[in-house]
Amino acid sequence: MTVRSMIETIRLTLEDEMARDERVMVLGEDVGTQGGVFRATEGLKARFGADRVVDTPVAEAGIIGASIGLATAGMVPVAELQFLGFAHQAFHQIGFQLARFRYRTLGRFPLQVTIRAPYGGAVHAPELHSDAFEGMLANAPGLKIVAPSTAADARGLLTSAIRDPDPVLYLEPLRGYRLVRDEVPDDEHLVPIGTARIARPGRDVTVLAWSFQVVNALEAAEAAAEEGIEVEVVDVRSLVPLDETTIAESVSRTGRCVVVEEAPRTAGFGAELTSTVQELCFLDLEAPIARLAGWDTPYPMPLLEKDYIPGTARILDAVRRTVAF
Amino acid sequence: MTVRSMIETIRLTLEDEMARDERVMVLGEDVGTQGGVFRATEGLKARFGADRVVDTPVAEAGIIGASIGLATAGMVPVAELQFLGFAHQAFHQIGFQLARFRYRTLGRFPLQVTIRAPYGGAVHAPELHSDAFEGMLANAPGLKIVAPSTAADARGLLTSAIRDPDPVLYLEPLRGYRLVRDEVPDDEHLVPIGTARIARPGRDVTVLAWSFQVVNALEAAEAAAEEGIEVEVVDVRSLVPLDETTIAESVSRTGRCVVVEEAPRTAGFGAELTSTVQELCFLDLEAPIARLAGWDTPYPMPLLEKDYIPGTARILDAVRRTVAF
Amino acid sequence: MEPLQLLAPDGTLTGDVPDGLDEDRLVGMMRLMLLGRRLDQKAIALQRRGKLGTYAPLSGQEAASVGSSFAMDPDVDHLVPQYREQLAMLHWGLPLGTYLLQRYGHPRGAELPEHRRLYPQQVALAAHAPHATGLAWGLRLRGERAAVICHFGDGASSEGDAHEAMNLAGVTGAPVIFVIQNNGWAISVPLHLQTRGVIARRADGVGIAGERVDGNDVLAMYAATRRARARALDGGGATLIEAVTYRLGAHTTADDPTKYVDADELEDARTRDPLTRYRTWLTGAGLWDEAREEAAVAWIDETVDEAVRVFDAAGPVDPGAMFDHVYADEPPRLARQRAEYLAALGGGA
Amino acid sequence: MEPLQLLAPDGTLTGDVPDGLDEDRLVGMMRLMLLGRRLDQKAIALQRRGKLGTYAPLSGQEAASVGSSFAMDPDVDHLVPQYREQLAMLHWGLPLGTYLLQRYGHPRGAELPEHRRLYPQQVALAAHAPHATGLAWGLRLRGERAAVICHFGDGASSEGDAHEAMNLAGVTGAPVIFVIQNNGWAISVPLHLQTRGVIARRADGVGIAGERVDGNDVLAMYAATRRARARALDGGGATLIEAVTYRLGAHTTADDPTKYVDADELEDARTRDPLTRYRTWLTGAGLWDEAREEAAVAWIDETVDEAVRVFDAAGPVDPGAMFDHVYADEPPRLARQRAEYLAALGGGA
Ligand SMILES: Cc1ncc(C[n+]2csc(CCOP(=O)(O)OP(=O)(O)O)c2C)c(N)n1
Ligand SMILES: Cc1ncc(C[n+]2csc(CCOP(=O)(O)OP(=O)(O)O)c2C)c(N)n1
Ligand SMILES: [Mg+2]
Ligand SMILES: [Mg+2]
Repeated sequence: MTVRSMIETIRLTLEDEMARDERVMVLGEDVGTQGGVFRATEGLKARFGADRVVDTPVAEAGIIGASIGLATAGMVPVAELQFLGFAHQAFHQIGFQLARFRYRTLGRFPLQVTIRAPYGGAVHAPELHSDAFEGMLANAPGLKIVAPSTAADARGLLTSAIRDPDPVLYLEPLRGYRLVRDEVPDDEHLVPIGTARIARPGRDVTVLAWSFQVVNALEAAEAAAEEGIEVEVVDVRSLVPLDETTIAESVSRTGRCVVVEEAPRTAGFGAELTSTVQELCFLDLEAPIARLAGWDTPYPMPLLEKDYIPGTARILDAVRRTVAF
Repeated sequence: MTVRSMIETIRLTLEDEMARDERVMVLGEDVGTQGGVFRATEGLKARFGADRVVDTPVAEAGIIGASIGLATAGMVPVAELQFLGFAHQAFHQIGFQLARFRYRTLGRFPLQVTIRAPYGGAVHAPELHSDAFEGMLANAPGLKIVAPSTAADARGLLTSAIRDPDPVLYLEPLRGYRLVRDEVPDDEHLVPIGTARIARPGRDVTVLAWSFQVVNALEAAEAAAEEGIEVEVVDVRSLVPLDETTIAESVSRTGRCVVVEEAPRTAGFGAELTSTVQELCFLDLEAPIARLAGWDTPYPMPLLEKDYIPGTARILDAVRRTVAF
Repeated sequence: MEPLQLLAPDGTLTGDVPDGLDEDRLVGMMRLMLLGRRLDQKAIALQRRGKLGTYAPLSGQEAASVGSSFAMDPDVDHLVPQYREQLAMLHWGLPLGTYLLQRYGHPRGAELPEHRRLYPQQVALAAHAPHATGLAWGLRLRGERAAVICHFGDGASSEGDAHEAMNLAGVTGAPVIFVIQNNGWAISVPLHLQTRGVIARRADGVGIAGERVDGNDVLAMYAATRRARARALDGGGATLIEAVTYRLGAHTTADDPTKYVDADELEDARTRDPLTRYRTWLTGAGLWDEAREEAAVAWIDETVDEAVRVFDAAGPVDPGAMFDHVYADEPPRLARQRAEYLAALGGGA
Repeated sequence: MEPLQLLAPDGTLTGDVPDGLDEDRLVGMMRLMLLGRRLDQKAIALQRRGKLGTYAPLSGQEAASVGSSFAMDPDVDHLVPQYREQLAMLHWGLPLGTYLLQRYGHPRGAELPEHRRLYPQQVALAAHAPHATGLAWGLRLRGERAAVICHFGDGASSEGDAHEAMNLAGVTGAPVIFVIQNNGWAISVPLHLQTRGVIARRADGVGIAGERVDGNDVLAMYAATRRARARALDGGGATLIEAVTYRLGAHTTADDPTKYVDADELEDARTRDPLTRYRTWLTGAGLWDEAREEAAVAWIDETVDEAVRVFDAAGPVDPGAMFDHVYADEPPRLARQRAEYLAALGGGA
């Protein structure tokens, strides 16, 4: 175990997987010589060569489309999208080609492809760089979506994603790249996709969050504890497939639930969680499930962003209201 | 009033709006000489000329992107996407350019743009032609989304959409094009965007549906009535903005709710409705809100499709279970 | 940019017969082209009887499909086809019965040959073009000596994906051949509304080789594709072949081209019929005669009838098939949905 | 394809001074180019002091921006810019203070001139290219005699949107000019990994006019753009101008180019500095001297200082601004969110 930042862990994990399996290759804008605009692929080109660490033209649909072809040729592509906000340019390739290839070929062409994309707000980035639209892609069957909030999970989920026989969208919290630091196993470490994690146990209310919002939720839980409210924070971490068991068990126990996400509220992934919880825990619910999200506006100019995405104060407030209901 | 099919009504409404306002133009693949693959624009080129009824190259992002530019030049484009399944190629232009232009220019560049797209299943169409992914776009603030289920509403909502100062995605039920026929006002008719419609009153359970699923819901309601269950069918018809008042009032009255949609269940727009209802009607709910949707698989081969999308039998079954809960 | 032509419309050979075509293969091309023409008729008839969903006829484009396919080696090379490449798909080993089942909407119609050198046909225009680039690039990375051929239409060539795929092929040196079937139409939209450019010239813009070929001349299509394949295998990278041809039939069985195709233009196009042209030359060269034509027709009818038998015998759809192959391992939520569905079936819902 | 050049790198005039450039405008171009160079320095300094977010310097590309902008008429024509076109945007009347506020992330930085001939700068690469086509097409439909100029980079030219926009411009005859700033880099990716093609040649593939121009030669850029504008206004349709230039600075203030730019290559590029070249010629032609340079510098400093004053005076952000302009009419749900937000602010959360 070594304490590492999330970005360092991602880099290390990519290196380990590339060393382990020579079919693994990395492609994307600026991933080669530059080592990625956030340094997630630093040093990989020097070690593995330009054939396995490839700077591509600026063409997101082409990158994902080519990854499909590469996978059917027997490579294991790990494509980087520089920001999730530019995944939209590749939306048809991700949601309707990549996700469906196994299904439409009756399993003849499975696609072992990982897409890495940093996302999320509060880093004072230009327009479109902070968008959190994971919920849109969650409606595309065949795609898995994971979003770690700790460095250890970053390692475990990235390893699992790369080795998964199916396409996985792996979301990295921009804000947590350097801020998040924790003990990371030095050796091979896998976190099964499809499992949530109880990040903090508590009996009064369950907060469901993923990616950087878990950090906020834990902070809010600290503050709530001082008021005598014991918050259970569940790090959803795998959006698709969803660990309904862990989630339902927690909410049934606490009887109350707050869902937190960064996307605009309407039709975000929080809606899926809310719906799932009300279906599975209806009789145990003692208060409406509170949905916290970005407002129903486009992502605002940077000086306003801290008020756009939910932060500790809003989570704490929702926790209080839910407990007091 | 004249009894008309939905497709005929759409054609007529386009013609009326083009006659009324010379800025209105129609563009898309095959909308000109051919009059649209479903005949929605038949005769328009002959009447209004090739400058206002334009056959475009096959390039969906280009069509929507150009519509943005056309709108800022003072035209009122009504773009046709041949099938919603090909809106994905234009996803970045719809969700992240079109929807945000007013916001990011502080109102300097509002975009009076309508996108028409047929969608929905059970018409034995090839792959990707039946996809119902309206929920994905509902998470893009700035875009309005409407989906009529009657010919009268098709007229009222299309007129409103074209005249709306903001971009509207107008979804047409493929299956209802010729099947749906009802009394349509001959003169100007507007249905305000953002209003739901009680398609059938009832006291026992509310079914929320839109587009062709309203037809199924009404059929199920007939059948339920024979069993003594009075179903209230609410035609949501405006997904964004949502008429929370009508919906909440209905569910609070009946205490029970079934949501029906055609998209895959996970993270579909049904999740948004379910969440909204549980937030607004929590104390009145006597049963969990039942969510009916496509299964969490890609849209299947045509011979299986009738079992993929919810039909009358599944709706009736959900109604029974919800009432019996 | 004058299209490459080896056979004049009247069937005169204006160049050399390309290397690689012995009598067998010259005759084989004729037979496959004929099969295409007759398949259209039979399939349209089946469709009218409600046995197929929509069918996309290929009449007029037989030479472009067959010439480009014969220049590849289906035992080594890969095919990434758009929806109008039934002949190329058959050449790559797709059973005709499977093809028909696909058009019928039967899940078993999605079965592809085990060799995995045949991609599923693509419905989203040009969305398969980057797949072809990636596949070819991957073959090169894996050290396999093989090329990829990818067909799409003039309409599809307007899609952003086409540009991204060809440009990426340029920088990666991927051994891929894009055959753009410029058949003059994208459903009802004629070429001059699709583009004002010369499609073959796009090659210069992205740094790959480009050729403009008479797509109704099976020998020219063969020669150009063969050259492109040699280039691809020798590390010379990708090629764009614009096959200038003409769609003689409807876009699909759901389409009525009399609404938008000028009758004179169509008549004129018929004078460049790829079948007539090739048959004339082949006959003159002593490689084709009535006996061979009859034998071919018999073989074709047999092939189609056999396919229809397979088709009819496919049996009912396995309902659970809807849930198969979404993921390698079925997640619990999906398993529950499958169970719910099967239970309801059992319950007669 | 040799780029058009009117000024050799040493400042020798090798052709004629283009029409339309009197002394005032020749000097005006120099002043705006100089402003660009100094703005980079000042903005980078501001950024280091935490006053700006990331800033994208334009050094090296002054001639391409200024020459193409001066050839248009900002009182009539429209500008649809990518993010590195601050000079063009200023030429179209954007106050520099507003530009700085934009880079700072202040909502008021999104304020555009009332004349509506200036689009917001685009961050999504090439996503604005189809807007430019549509705008130009619309102007033609509305009977306005005006053209549109749209800048983007070599990287952006790989995006599907760029192809779709240019092809659509071809078939609609839209009066639009695409200026592709080929500055050799897309962040860290050099041109030979971006494309193996000649970007200007893409024009042939989509049927618009194409020119390859020395982008460090302000006179050549002016001449080519002026010609393109005349063509556009006369119904001759769209033009693609590839400006062959070089990015002398970092991609943005967040970038460290020493990691990937070869020092010798950069040194070599500096010998083609557009400012030096133009200043040399202008001086030789008797249109520039130390006094003018000093006056220009004084004007620039004043302009920038004034902008920084505006910037500093912008005041705090109006919190409700987050909810403004989503729709013409605020839907109830959004109104409730606004109220909730404002209430929480009041409550000190
Ligand atoms: C991305 C996408 N957009 C639209 C369509 C609808 N569509 C089906 S075929 C067609 C025309 C295609 O023309 P072309 O590429 O020339 O091929 P052809 O049919 O002539 O063989 C269109 C627009 C589609 N299938 N995919
Ligand atoms: C659609 C999209 N993809 C990726 C990015 C991230 N990105 C920002 S600038 C850039 C490089 C652009 O290069 P180029 O177009 O040559 O313009 P330059 O920066 O050289 O002016 C990239 C990849 C983006 N902004 N938009
Ligand atoms: Mg065609
Ligand atoms: Mg560049």
